[in-house]
Parts: sequence; C-alpha cells; structure tokens
Amino acid sequence: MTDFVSASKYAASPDRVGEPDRHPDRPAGEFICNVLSNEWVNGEYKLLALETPPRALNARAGQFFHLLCPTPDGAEVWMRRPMSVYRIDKDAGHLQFLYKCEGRGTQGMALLEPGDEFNIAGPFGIGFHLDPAWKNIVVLGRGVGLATLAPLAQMAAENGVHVTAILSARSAELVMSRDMFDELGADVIAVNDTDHSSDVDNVEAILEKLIADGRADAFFTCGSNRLLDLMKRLGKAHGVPGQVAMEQIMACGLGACYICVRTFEVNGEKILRRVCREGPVFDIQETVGW
Amino acid sequence: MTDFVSASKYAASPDRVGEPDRHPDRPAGEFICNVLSNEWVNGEYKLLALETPPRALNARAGQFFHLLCPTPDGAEVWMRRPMSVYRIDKDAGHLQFLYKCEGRGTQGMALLEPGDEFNIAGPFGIGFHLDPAWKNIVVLGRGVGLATLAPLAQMAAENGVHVTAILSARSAELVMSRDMFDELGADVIAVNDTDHSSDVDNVEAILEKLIADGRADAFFTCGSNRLLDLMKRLGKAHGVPGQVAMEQIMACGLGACYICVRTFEVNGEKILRRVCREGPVFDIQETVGW
Amino acid sequence: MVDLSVKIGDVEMANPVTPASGAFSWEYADVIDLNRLGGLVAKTICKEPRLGNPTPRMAETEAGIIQSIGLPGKGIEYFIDHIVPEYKKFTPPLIVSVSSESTEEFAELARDLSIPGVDVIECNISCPTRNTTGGNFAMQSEHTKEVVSAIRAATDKPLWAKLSPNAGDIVSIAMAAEEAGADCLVIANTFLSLKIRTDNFRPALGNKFGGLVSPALKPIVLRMVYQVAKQVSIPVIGIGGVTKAEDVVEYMLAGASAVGIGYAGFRNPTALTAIIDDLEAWCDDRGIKKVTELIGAIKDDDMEMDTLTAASSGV
Amino acid sequence: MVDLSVKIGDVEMANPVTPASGAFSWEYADVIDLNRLGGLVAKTICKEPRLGNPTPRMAETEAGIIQSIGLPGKGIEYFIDHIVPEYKKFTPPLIVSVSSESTEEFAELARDLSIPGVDVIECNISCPTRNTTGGNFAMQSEHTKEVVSAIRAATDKPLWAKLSPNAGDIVSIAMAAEEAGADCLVIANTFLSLKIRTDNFRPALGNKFGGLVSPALKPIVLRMVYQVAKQVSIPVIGIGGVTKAEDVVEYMLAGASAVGIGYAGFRNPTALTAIIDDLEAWCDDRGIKKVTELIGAIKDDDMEMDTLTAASSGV
Ligand SMILES: Cc1cc2nc3c(=O)[nH]c(=O)nc-3n(C[C@H](O)[C@H](O)[C@H](O)COP(=O)(O)OP(=O)(O)OC[C@H]3O[C@@H](n4cnc5c(N)ncnc54)[C@H](O)[C@@H]3O)c2cc1C
Ligand SMILES: Cc1cc2nc3c(=O)[nH]c(=O)nc-3n(C[C@H](O)[C@H](O)[C@H](O)COP(=O)(O)OP(=O)(O)OC[C@H]3O[C@@H](n4cnc5c(N)ncnc54)[C@H](O)[C@@H]3O)c2cc1C
Ligand SMILES: Cc1cc2nc3c(=O)[nH]c(=O)nc-3n(C[C@H](O)[C@H](O)[C@H](O)COP(=O)(O)O)c2cc1C
Ligand SMILES: Cc1cc2nc3c(=O)[nH]c(=O)nc-3n(C[C@H](O)[C@H](O)[C@H](O)COP(=O)(O)O)c2cc1C
Ligand code: FES
Ligand code: FES
Repeated sequence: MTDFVSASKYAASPDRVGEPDRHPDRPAGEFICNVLSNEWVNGEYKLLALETPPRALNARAGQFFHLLCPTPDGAEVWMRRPMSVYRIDKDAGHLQFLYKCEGRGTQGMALLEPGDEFNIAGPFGIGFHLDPAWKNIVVLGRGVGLATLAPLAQMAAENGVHVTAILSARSAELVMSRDMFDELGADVIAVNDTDHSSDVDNVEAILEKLIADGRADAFFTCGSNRLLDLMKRLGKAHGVPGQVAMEQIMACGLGACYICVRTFEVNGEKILRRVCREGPVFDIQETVGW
Repeated sequence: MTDFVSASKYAASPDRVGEPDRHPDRPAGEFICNVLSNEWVNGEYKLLALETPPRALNARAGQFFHLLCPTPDGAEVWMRRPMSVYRIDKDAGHLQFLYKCEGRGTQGMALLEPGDEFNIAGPFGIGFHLDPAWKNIVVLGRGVGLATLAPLAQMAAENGVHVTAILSARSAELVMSRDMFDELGADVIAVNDTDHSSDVDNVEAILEKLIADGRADAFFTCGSNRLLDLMKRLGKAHGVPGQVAMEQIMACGLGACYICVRTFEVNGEKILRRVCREGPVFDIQETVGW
Repeated sequence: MVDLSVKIGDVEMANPVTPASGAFSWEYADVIDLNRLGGLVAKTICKEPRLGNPTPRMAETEAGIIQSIGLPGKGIEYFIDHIVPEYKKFTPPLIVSVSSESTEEFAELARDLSIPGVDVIECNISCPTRNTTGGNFAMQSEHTKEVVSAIRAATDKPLWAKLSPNAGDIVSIAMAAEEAGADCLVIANTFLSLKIRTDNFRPALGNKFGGLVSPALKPIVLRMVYQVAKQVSIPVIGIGGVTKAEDVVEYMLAGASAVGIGYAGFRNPTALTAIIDDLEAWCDDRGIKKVTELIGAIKDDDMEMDTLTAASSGV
Repeated sequence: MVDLSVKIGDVEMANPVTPASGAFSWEYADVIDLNRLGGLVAKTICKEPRLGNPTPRMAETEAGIIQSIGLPGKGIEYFIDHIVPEYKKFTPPLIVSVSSESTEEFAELARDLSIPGVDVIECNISCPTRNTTGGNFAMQSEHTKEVVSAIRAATDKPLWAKLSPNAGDIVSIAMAAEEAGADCLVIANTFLSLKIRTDNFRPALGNKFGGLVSPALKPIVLRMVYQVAKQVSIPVIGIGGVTKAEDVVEYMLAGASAVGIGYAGFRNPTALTAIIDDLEAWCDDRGIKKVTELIGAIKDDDMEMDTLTAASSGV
C-alpha cells in the first residue's frame, strides 16, 4: 500500500538515518532504518540488525518497537508487529531484533535484505527496572522470551549487577542468546526438554538454590506462562520481587486504542492494563494466570 | 494479495511453461509465463519477452492478453491490464508485448526481471482479418497503436501481402517498431510532429497517393482518433475497407461484464459493443468518433 | 474423498461454488470447464433491451473496484432464444437473474422465464447501479415482501432473492423475503459507492455512483450471512469477497449453503475451478466427509466469555 | 501559501485534519506535535467505568482489521479530573465523545461535560461494538432524533453527531440529527463485521462481532458524505479510510468540511501531521488559496451524459 495509498511526500515524514533529528526531545518516533543484516540464528529464529537514527537508540531493555513488516506474498500487512529490542549499540548506531518466523508479519520481516529500508516506530512502553539495591538477579527465559531478556543482561552489566541466566528450550541446540549472556559475564544455566532439565521441578530446585545462596535479589522472566507461575509462587514465598515482560496483540502501541489489554490483580482487585503503555514489563505478583 | 488471499494450491491452477497442456482444445487460458527480458525501447516504452506455454502462442495479430501486473508500490493492482500481442515466435515459444509505462499497472510491469513469473490470460478477442483478395495493405499507426499493428505486418508477410506502414510519432526518435516493419519487407514511411510531416493534411496526401497507386486494398489503424477519422473518411470516399483496433477499460476480458463497451454505428443505428469480445478489431466504417 | 454436493431446496449442485450474476457468462468456457461449477448464473436480464450506464463503467479503488454497468442487455426474448441455449450446452443448473423497477413487470419476467431449461429464478431486487439514487426493493422489508410475493405467485420454479448490503436491517428484509415465499436468500449485491478524481474533481464513473467490489468487504457480508442464517430456515448463499477455498469454508461456517464469486474470476479467470479443487483438498486434509457438515458449524455457543477472564489469557 | 483553516459552525480549526475518536489519545504526543492538528478528539467516554469487551480485540482481515473494544474507560468523573487536563496541555479544540444506551444518560453526560475546556460534544450514537446485536441509535431516524434532541437540550456546547455506516438510509438519519439540533454530522463509525477462523471454527474476536476498519471502505463512506452533504445545511466531517492528502481532498470535494483519521495513525504514527504537510503542498501546487474552496467542489452538474455518447469517447 505504501505509495499508492500514501502521497509522495507522506513517506518523508518519519525520521531517517543520517538526517538531523527534527524532534530530539520526543521520547519516541517513526524511523526509517537501514537493514544491515538479517540472518538465521536457527531453524526458527532470525536476527535483524538495523542502522537507526540516534533517537531510536534511547530504547531500554524491555521496551519494544512497532514494526511495519514488508509483505510476504504481495498483499498488505495491515498492522505493525511489536518486537522487543534485543541489543542496542549506541556507539555504532545499531539496533537488533531477534524474532521467530511465525505468521505473515514475521515472514515478511524475514525477507529483509541488507540495504533495504525498514520502518519502525518506538521505543514504546515501560522497560525493566533495576533497583540500585539489587546486586544479583535471576533471569529465566524460554523461546522468544530470551529476545526480550537479553538486553537486561546488558543493562545489568552496565550497572555492575550480577546475572544468573536460566535459558530454557525444547532442545540443547535451540538454546538461544547463550553467547550474549556469556559475553556479558552472566552465569548461564541451560535447560531443555530433551533431557527434562527444563521441567518445572528442576527449574524450581535451581531457583530455590539461588535464593538460598543469596544470588536472587530479583526475578525476571519472559516467554513461558509456566515459568512465570513458578517465579510468582517462589517470589511470593521468599519475598523476591520480580518483573515479567508480557505480550498481547497490538494496534497503536502508544496507549490509545485499548486493544492490548490484559488482566492484572492489584490489591485484590482485578483490573485491565495496556501491555503497550503500562507494560510490557509488569510486577510478577500482579499477573493473573489462566 | 496473491498468496494471502489465495490458498497454496490455488496458484497452481493456471497452466505453466514446461507442463503438459491439460486443456489443449480451449481457445484461451490463464498462463504463468517466464520473463525472458524486459528492456526500455525508448524513454516511455518497454518491450517484454516471455516464454509461454504453447497454447498462448495461438494468439493472432490484434488479439490481446490480460495481464496480472505486479505491484509498483506494495499495494495490490486489483485488475488485469489488456495488452495486444506484439510479436509471436511459435518456434521459440516466445511472446512479446510492447507497452507504454503509464499508471500503476504498467509501472508494475516495468519492474519484471528475467526469471520472474508473470500471469497472463488470453488470447482474447477478435484479431485482424486479411481478405485473400488483398495484395497491398496500408497500416497507419501512432504511439502505442504500433504495438498492436506490428504483428499484422508479420501476418501479412506470411500471407504474401505487401504492407505500406505509415508510422507516426511526436519526434523522429520516438518512431517505434520501424525495424520490425523493415525486416518484414514493409515500405515504411515515418512521419513526426517535429517537422509537421504527421499533420493530417500530409498523411492524407500520402494515403491519397497510395490509393491512386493501387497500393491500398485495405486500411488498418490503431492509436489515434484523428488518424482513424481520416481513414474512415478516405475509406468511405474511395471504397477502401478498413479495420481499427480500439481500447477501453476492461475487467473480465472475456465478454461477461460489459465494462468495456463502446459505441458503433451499424446500418444507421447506434449500438454498444464489447471491445474485449466483439473487438478489439472493428470495421472502421462502423466506428463513432467524438 | 469429500462429498462436495449441496442442495439448495430442491436444486442439486455438485459443489457449493457458483459464479455471481453479472461477473460471469458462458464465454468463460474459453478458459474453464463450466461443467465443474455448482451452478451457472446468468447476468441479470430485464424485460426490454437496455443500453446500461455511461462509460467509464469501472475504476480501481484503494482495495478493489467500483463498477456501474446498469444492467445492459437485449431483453427477455433475445435471452430466451439465444442465451439460455448457450448455457444449456452445459450440465450445471441454470440460475436466471431478473430485474425490474415494477412489481408487475418482475412477476411477468418470472412467469415468462418459467420455461424448461431454467432451473432457478433469482430476483435481483438489490442492484445499486440501476438508477442513481441506489434505491431498490431490498432496502425495505415491505417492498421486499411485496415484490417477492408477486414473483412467487407468478412462478413454480425455485425462487432466490438477492439482497442488498446497503440495507440497514438485513435480517428483517431476509425474513420478509422468506415469508413471501423465497426458497433461498442470496447475500449480497454490491455496496453503493463513489470515487471522485482529484485531478479533475469529477466522479470516476460515468454513472457517478458504482458498486464497490472487494475482498476487503467479506467480513461485512459474512456478518450479514451469519445474522440471517440464524433467523431464517431457508438456505443462504454468501456472495462477497470470496477469493480462496478458506473463504468458502468461512461462509459455510457462518451458515451459508453455497457461495457466489465475482471479482476473483476477473482477477484469475480460472479462480472458480481452482477454488473447487482447493476446497476438496481442504476438506480431505481434515477428514471432512461431506461439505455440508460445515454449514453453520461456527463454534459460538460459548462465546460469552467475560472480559477479565479473556484478557488474562493473553495472545 | 494556502490557508488551511476551516470552521465547523463556531469551532475554528487550524486545518481540516482531526484524529478519529478511539484511535487517538494525548499519548500520541510521544511521536507527533499535537498542536498541529485541527482538533483533539478524545476516546468515547461512558458515565460509569467499563471494562470493555473480551480479548482478542483485533484481528487482521484481507484488507484491514476488525476490532471490538467495547468502550472501556474509567467513567466521566475520572475523565474530567484526569483526561481533560491532559488534552488541555495542547491548543487545538477538544472534542469530547460520549456514549450511552439511554437517552437520559446521554443527556446527563452532555450536561456534565459542558465545562470550560471542552469545546465540542460529539455523541457517539453509532458504536457497533457496544453490544453484540450492533444496534444503536443511529440505525433509525426516530431514535436519532430522540436522542440528539435530548442531548441538545442538555448542553450549549457545539454538538456533533457521529452516524453509522450500517444504517440503510443515512440521509434520513442525518436529516433527523440536523432537525434535532446537531451542529455537525460525523460520518461514519465502523462497519459491523465478523471473521471466523477456519482453523478452529471460532470467531476471531472475543466479542464475536467487530467493526471493520480499512482504506477499502472509503468509497462507501464517501458516497454517504456526498449524499448527506447535498441534503443538510450543517457541516459534515468525513471519517473512513483516509490515509493520504488526496483522501482529504476527495472527502472535501464530496462536501465534507473536515476529516477524521483512525487506521492511518496505527499504520504510521506520524500520518496525521504528514497528511497536513501534504495537503498544504497539494493545495499550493494547484494555486488553491483557501482549503475551504474544496468543500463540495465536485463537478457533477453535467453528469447526465447519455450512454452512447459516453461510450463513443473510449478511454
Ligand atoms: C511487547 C512485545 C514484544 C515482543 N517481542 C518479540 C520478540 O522480541 N521476538 C519475537 O519473535 N516476538 C516478539 N513478540 C511477539 C510478536 O509480536 C509476534 O510473534 C508477532 O506479532 C507475530 O506476527 P506474525 O505476523 O508473524 O504472526 P500472526 O500471523 O499475526 O500471528 C501468529 C501468532 O502470533 C500471535 N501474535 C500475533 N500478534 C501478536 C502480538 N502482538 N504479540 C504476541 N503474539 C502475537 C498470534 O496470536 C498467533 O498465534 C513480542 C510481542 C509483544 C507484545
Ligand atoms: C485491447 C487493448 C490492447 C492494448 N494494447 C496495448 C499495448 O499493446 N501496449 C500498451 O502500451 N497499451 C495497450 N493498451 C492500453 C493499456 O491497456 C493501458 O495503457 C493500461 O491498461 C494502462 O494501465 P496502467 O495501470 O498503466 O494505467 P492506469 O493508471 O490504469 O491508467 C492510466 C491511463 O490509461 C488509461 N487506461 C487504463 N486502462 C486502460 C485500458 N484497458 N485500455 C486503454 N486505456 C486504459 C486510463 O484511462 C488512464 O488514462 C491496450 C488496451 C486495450 C484495451
Ligand atoms: C461487473 C459486475 C457486474 C455485476 N452485475 C450484476 C448483475 O447483473 N446482477 C447481480 O445480481 N449482481 C451483479 N453484480 C454483483 C455480483 O453478482 C456480486 O454480488 C458482487 O460482485 C460481490 O461478489 P464478489 O465480491 O465475489 O465480486 C455485478 C458485479 C460486478 C463486479
Ligand atoms: C480501535 C478503534 C477504536 C475505536 N473507538 C471508537 C470510539 O471509542 N468512538 C468512536 O466514535 N469511534 C471509534 N472508532 C471508530 C473511529 O473513530 C473511526 O470512525 C473509524 O476507525 C473509521 O476511520 P478510519 O478508517 O480512519 O480508521 C474506533 C476505531 C478503532 C479502529
Ligand atoms: S496497542 Fe493500542 S493501547 Fe496498546
Ligand atoms: S471486459 Fe468484461 S465484457 Fe469486456
């Protein structure tokens, strides 16, 4: 649709790489970025690296961008798709997304090639928060959740916080982002379904041990409802605060449309919150499972 | 839209190059062809060469195909675009179209590259007719009309009919298809606006001379209403039969929708005819100018 | 292999895929095997010869086309003598569509077309481009009831009524048509629309208004089919935006017994038979034995989920 | 340079581009300069707090989305105390949209919102997703007249009425709203629709029905705006499928004084200001001095061309 429905000058409105920032004080924007690379990480996931205008790099761990995906089949992709920032390199001016190729949007993304332009909007939402009192945190992720948690390791490293990362996957080969956690000095524990090390019981034992060892000042999770429930339960029992990044289908990404609501329980009362605006990062204890 | 709106197997229904013809006795079909080349002829026109299934090559001069143009801008091109066959090479299995890059459809066509697939439907309509009694015909074309008339020269050559081709254009450089007419043994007279040789007066004088010389057993024209009127007038005055290929916006191309009608005058009565089915080639004397 | 056959009242069809009136003719035999279709639907015919509307009769829009043909044709005599025989060269049932601006003439048309060879009379009481106000019988229940009753009295052939998506309360109109004796409801005709050219400030169509045709509209017509199918006991045929086998399935789940296809046949002349092939494959892949199992099979009984519960389950 | 300012009754707007209720909030200030907009249109507010509809609240369709939000909100008190002040940080006029299922409550809402800072009260009498039958006041002229009259009596603020594209006879309904004292007609809300998933046979939305939103629908709404603008003497605002400056022009040619934009702001968060820039350039390129020259400037006086003459001129 881009040009047929949009007039010629219309497309010029988003900010572009290399142009002076016309709105340096806005927290977010619509940016036309340059694709640097877009490679398969394994059979299901790709890693997209973009060169972006500097303002896009203000993104924090846990925040997301809303991506205008190219068409995989000649038809429009009518809505943007939300993706967490995976890695931010301010010096180089690069931003990375790690994504699972699922439906039309992500299949369209998978077609991006170096040199292509890519329209992203953001950064949106509230990211992870590190309390200065926390010295050791535990990050527990599975599947695509790792994409969201990875930049938290970067943030922790920058703040001198030690990370224990429990990376869960279907099989050992599918454990993603291990290198990134390693590189940032995290203790990595990889668990998988094949040898049953990812069973809730085993993960629970690992977490109990970390708590007992004083290595768990806070919990962080994303990507599995089962693991969220576990952290909620243990966190409650042991008084460990926790944060979770959640997902929901989105339209505006800015808080206007109320499409992305999920249920939370606050002071015994159930309420709806917008994942895009009050989240995507929420207090684990306020989540409601199903 | 192709695959999103169409299911996987849907696209398999048209006939493809290299597959056995499943419906050899149908006069027309929907074909997925291979693009061989798609080059600029001048600043406005491109020549597209396709490898097609054999049945598509049954097209006659004056018939057209209905082309499913790729998008020039990410949005759908919702309707097919009709194009006359420009050249048919049965031995090689090639079909050519000469087209002017105008709106979205033809701009989309201009993006086709060698190796791409291209969906065409046809051949549709009634082509030019050569009466066995005609030994010398006059072909008068302008602009994109030459694309339609060119294969008539091929047909005439095959039938031992001599062709005088008057090719009209804005400037000498824009005279198209001269080589093709030359090659096929036609006498070529190029006229243009720059030196005013294309003025109706001058073309009229040329035609009068051809009639006087017995070189005009029949008239053929396409691409200019002014020149059609001229041939209609002279044809009537001198009893020279004539055929014209006409255009109209089309949807089905097959005669079903009645979108492509134009007015004709037959025995003093005005009637509507479908350009796609009763045409696109019509008797010059039955046309109605505006 | 799945049994694709469906029955619309007494009319037996080999499968639920039919062309839509006005977007199809026997001339499609140049490219596809018409004997494979569920039915053959002729272009709407009027009693007297008509030229139809001024050109241009079509313009592309953001997502689809608007068109205004104005029911040109050579009148009913020519139709019976020359067009019916063209269709009778093929085996599927012949559905003949008629239109008029008067109730009496509508009845006459139905009577005069109740001849051997004609299997169904479809009354097009919903053509938005016949006159520029877009008014037609199917905009109001009373008018629908009146005209369908008159036609019903004039013929013993199966009678289908084609309704308008421009009506506000399609359910009442559908019920009026059923009460008046229609054997099937065809939902729907095109959406009255306008396109203005910003280069010359003129309407893009010679008739000013036109009917919008687009796959984009399928969710609207699907909703109408669903609402109507819940309320009537005669079969419904869904028409609007079908371009693939899944769309046929979606209409059937909503309660349609068959579908009609217009636009897709313009885009891909082989679309109708391709969709039949795909529908067969789709059913076979899922072990569906009879395509009729899909009719009204939408799972909506437990739809009253409360908001908080729904929103706690996320994506 | 063109003067883009327009007046909707007494309300002065810097340009004819406004957001559409429910698809916009002050939070868009994160990405665009809200002071550039013609107006600020708040999401429809109800008297009491509401959760809205079950999730999923949106699904993509062939060409657009269907959505069913169900007017969630924290009620009018919270709105006045916390949301109005957010909007008052910006200069464009504030249009407040209200909804209710009862005439009395509608009037109360209008009365209670007639406070300084609120520039316009827009009554959303056309929300198709408020309850599952899709029924709403704007489906019938009598109901429209009744509710708009009651609201009119309750407030001295400019009163805009948002109409439904699901109504069959939008012109009568528009005239009823005008008669009842509306100062402007906003045309239109979303098209009631349904999408059924063919993988699990369930409706794609938690609320079953949803409103279709798509650029594909523009020709339908444009036709409604054109028909209504010819019949009423109050201004009309066109909403539906605007994604570019030419669409604003097209709506104005049809008779609209301004437009509202929803979907385009989802697709491109900077769309609204980009469209204002483009509209200015479009007018300047054509030497148009005041954008108001475009209102109703469609050239349709000589549209009655006869068919044969039209069809002799070809493409
Ligand atoms: C804040 C946030 C951050 C995210 N970060 C990442 C990330 O870093 N990497 C990654 O691979 N994925 C991420 N997701 C999920 C990603 O948005 C969806 O996978 C994507 O939208 C699917 O688009 P699609 O067109 O490929 O699939 P569709 O065909 O649209 O849907 C395929 C499946 O994905 C689900 N889905 C669709 N939209 C969303 C959505 N907005 N959120 C969650 N699920 C959805 C559908 O229900 C369906 O099951 C994130 C989601 C959110 C809300
Ligand atoms: C039987 C037939 C044979 C043709 N053969 C050729 C050919 O060999 N080479 C060639 O360059 N062109 C040919 N044309 C014209 C060609 O179809 C149009 O130029 C083309 O459809 C324009 O498409 P577009 O998307 O580029 O332009 P659009 O944006 O659709 O329109 C641009 C301009 O083209 C006109 N136009 C649109 N559709 C048609 C149409 N179907 N016929 C005529 N004009 C149209 C429009 O009115 C407008 O003025 C032929 C047309 C017909 C009917
Ligand atoms: C060019 C054209 C002509 C049409 N003519 C008729 C007609 O004569 N009678 C009729 O009942 N419907 C007519 N229709 C409407 C179609 O039968 C059908 O209802 C509509 O196109 C929607 O289906 P689709 O989305 O599959 O195209 C016509 C549609 C088009 C596009
Ligand atoms: C997510 C969403 C929420 C909406 N909520 C409201 C609403 O609260 N009140 C209202 O009057 N219209 C609402 N609408 C309708 C829009 O205001 C507008 O009429 C419609 O989206 C058509 O315009 P568009 O094509 O520019 O999107 C909503 C639309 C969307 C997409
Ligand atoms: S996506 Fe619109 S409010 Fe969250
Ligand atoms: S294009 Fe359909 S009848 Fe000619």
